Amino acid sequence: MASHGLDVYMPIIILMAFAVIMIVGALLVGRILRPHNPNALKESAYECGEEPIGIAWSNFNVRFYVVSLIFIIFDVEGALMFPVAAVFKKFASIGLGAPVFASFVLFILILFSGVIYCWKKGDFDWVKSYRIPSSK
Amino acid sequence: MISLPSYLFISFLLFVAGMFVMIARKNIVAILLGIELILNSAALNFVAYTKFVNNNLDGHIMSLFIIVIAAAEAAVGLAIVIRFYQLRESVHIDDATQLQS
Amino acid sequence: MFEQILFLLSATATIGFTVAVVGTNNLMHACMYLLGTLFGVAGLYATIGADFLAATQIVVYAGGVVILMLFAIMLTGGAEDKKNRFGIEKIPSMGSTKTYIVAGASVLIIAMIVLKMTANIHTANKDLAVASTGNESTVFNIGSLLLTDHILAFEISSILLLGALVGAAIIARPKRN
Amino acid sequence: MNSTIVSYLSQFEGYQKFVSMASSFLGSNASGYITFLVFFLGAFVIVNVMALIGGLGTYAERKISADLQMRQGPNRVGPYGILQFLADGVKMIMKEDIIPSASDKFMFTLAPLLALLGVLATFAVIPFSSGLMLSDLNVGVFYLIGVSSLVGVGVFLAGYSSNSKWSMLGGMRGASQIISYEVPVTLSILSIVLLAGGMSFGTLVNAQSGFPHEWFILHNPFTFIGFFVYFIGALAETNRAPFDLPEAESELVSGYHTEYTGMRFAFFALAEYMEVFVVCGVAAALFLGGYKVPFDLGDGAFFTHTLHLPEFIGKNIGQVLELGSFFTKTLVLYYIVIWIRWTLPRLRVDQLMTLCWKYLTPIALFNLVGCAFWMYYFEGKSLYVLLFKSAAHAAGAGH
Repeated sequence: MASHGLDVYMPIIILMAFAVIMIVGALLVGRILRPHNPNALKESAYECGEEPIGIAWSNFNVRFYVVSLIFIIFDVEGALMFPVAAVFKKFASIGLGAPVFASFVLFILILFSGVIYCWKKGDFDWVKSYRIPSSK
Repeated sequence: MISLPSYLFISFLLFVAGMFVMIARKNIVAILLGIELILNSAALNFVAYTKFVNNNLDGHIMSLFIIVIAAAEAAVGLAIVIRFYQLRESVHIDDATQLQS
Repeated sequence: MFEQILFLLSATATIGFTVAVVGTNNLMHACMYLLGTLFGVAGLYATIGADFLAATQIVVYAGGVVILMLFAIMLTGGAEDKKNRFGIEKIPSMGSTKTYIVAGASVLIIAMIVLKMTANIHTANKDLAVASTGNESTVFNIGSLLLTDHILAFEISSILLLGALVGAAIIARPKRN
Repeated sequence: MNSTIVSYLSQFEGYQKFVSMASSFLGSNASGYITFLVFFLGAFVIVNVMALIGGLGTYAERKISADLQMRQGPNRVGPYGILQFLADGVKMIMKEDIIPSASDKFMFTLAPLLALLGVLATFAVIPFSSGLMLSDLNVGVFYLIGVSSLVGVGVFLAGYSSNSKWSMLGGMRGASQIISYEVPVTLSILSIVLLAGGMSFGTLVNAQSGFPHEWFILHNPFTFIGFFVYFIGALAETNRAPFDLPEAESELVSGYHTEYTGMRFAFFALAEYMEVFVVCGVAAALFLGGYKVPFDLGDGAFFTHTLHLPEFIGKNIGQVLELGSFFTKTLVLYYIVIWIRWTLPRLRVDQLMTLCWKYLTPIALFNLVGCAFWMYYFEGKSLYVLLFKSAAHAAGAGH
């Protein structure tokens, strides 16, 4: 049987549907079984028995952003390198290994220089890289 | 049912929605979100035309680079937003009136 | 059969989540709806046989851009609704009536222009739809194209990414004073 | 040839007969419906088996930790306490469902869904055996990387939506840890893709063979290091100790799921244990030969030709052997993951970032360049082949 090309995506849809069904089903079944008597104390955020002070949606350190920044650059780099890596073998088998290797390594080196820059600037030192930005 | 106009229509909707978000919102992050929608609509158009019109893969390459540029744009744009917030404690687009802090 | 179902699912997801992005007033929720839209677009890529692009869309957007945006929202005060020292609302409302009207009007104008420009594409459809072929993998072709025709773009994109990395790191990093 | 479960089944006569019978019964071509049915049943079985493995994982974790600490562990429910996870499940579903009043309710519900979605969607491409693989996507590994990053979004959302300081800290830490360690993991996978010349799991596994010297881990020195880079990165990506900073009990109460109770919490735990299985399975498929069985017993040719068994039985014995091979490798890695958790102390945040960005990522990049060089210079031959050839050459020259 010649399976149609798009059939390969069918299990993905089915599995995603399963995930939704599992969550919804468990919460619905649980609604029948479990007790439900909320009170204000129960529904407050846990702060080791103290009254919660303020809300938690406040500012965070910029370090998190710099890390995710480096990550997204590498993510995109991966997106560009995956097809190239996949055809490397074919190119090598027809004797074009050297130029492909050179361009591949050049690509990596350019990006690695970015890593070295961030390294030197202390973006990877979690503790001592920044002072708290002073509010003017 | 699955033809070029249907893809173009979805792409058009994405573009219009992104346009609307960009104009209507005052939050810079929301405006960047609208830009992502517009870039997606452009990439979708490229792939749809590639499939239905000329059938080589140049449109895919173009879309790939659009995704690359979208990621780079989001990184730099959000960095600017964060810096702006550190200076002015605001992400309101109307506060961004000075080139120098 | 499944082709139609996949297309309908993806198109519904794309359009529905896009409408939600436009409609919601909560930035975090808008971000999550954007994730749904991006998955819908990935599904649309899959229906046109662009399997690699669909995966790239998921990897770069779902894993990267959306998390970056969530971080940026948290770093710019999250959903906290209070005034800053200039007396301006820290997190502005997502828009006002004025901006909605302006946006609606400009979108309508653009929509009319675009629909006018592309009106004949519906009639030209019969000639266009014949070119579609099977659903072979695009990975090897994309890789080959990146290494042959588009080698310069491939290398330059790494310089672009380097520039984005260095530039964004410089901008985001707090100045030592 | 894409070796999905449908194409495996369709090589048997019975399946073809069944399809044509159903077609004549329905009056139209039923192969689409049958395909859907097969995928549905396959996905159903796999999800249930994985949920069982996730549940047994909690039991195994407690039993192995008890073993390492010279305790008894759970031993009341069922023989050797093996039904403990069922009791836990019942307990979880009976618990009151508390949503903090200050939380973002929509996100609070969405977070476990995203975490579970990210794990379940990866099962579509995990190669359990050459036949039992739901879909052999051409972009298999790449798709897996993308979908599993949904777990990071789920963790972040769980931390954000609870509106509790512990949760928020755990969520931020968790998301940044998951995305950081995705970089070395992606790069080590990339080096294997480079050697195998394809991204689909079928290609990746078929580039290896049954014996250890034919696995990618022993292919060359770079992949040997790459395996450990991948494994450490995968440990961190699943938030397992020693990288369990997002849920560090002694610092953050319970991290991003502090405010989660009952079934919502159970889904996070389930997603975590299933993700451990997934990353172990990917490690087995990429580096340890996957479902390959020595002497090519897996394709069933030995049983049909030498032992003269019917083709149907022979092929299925091969499949069972392949399943056994895959699950043995994966479960050994699973054991090692639990072992590591109860042996090593937790890292600090700065050590975590140092390990990721200053050690694993440069090493992974170096490995990638090394693998590219190996591919270019030695034409992708494995170390074993090269040594064997040179030894044979030397022996030939000596005579």
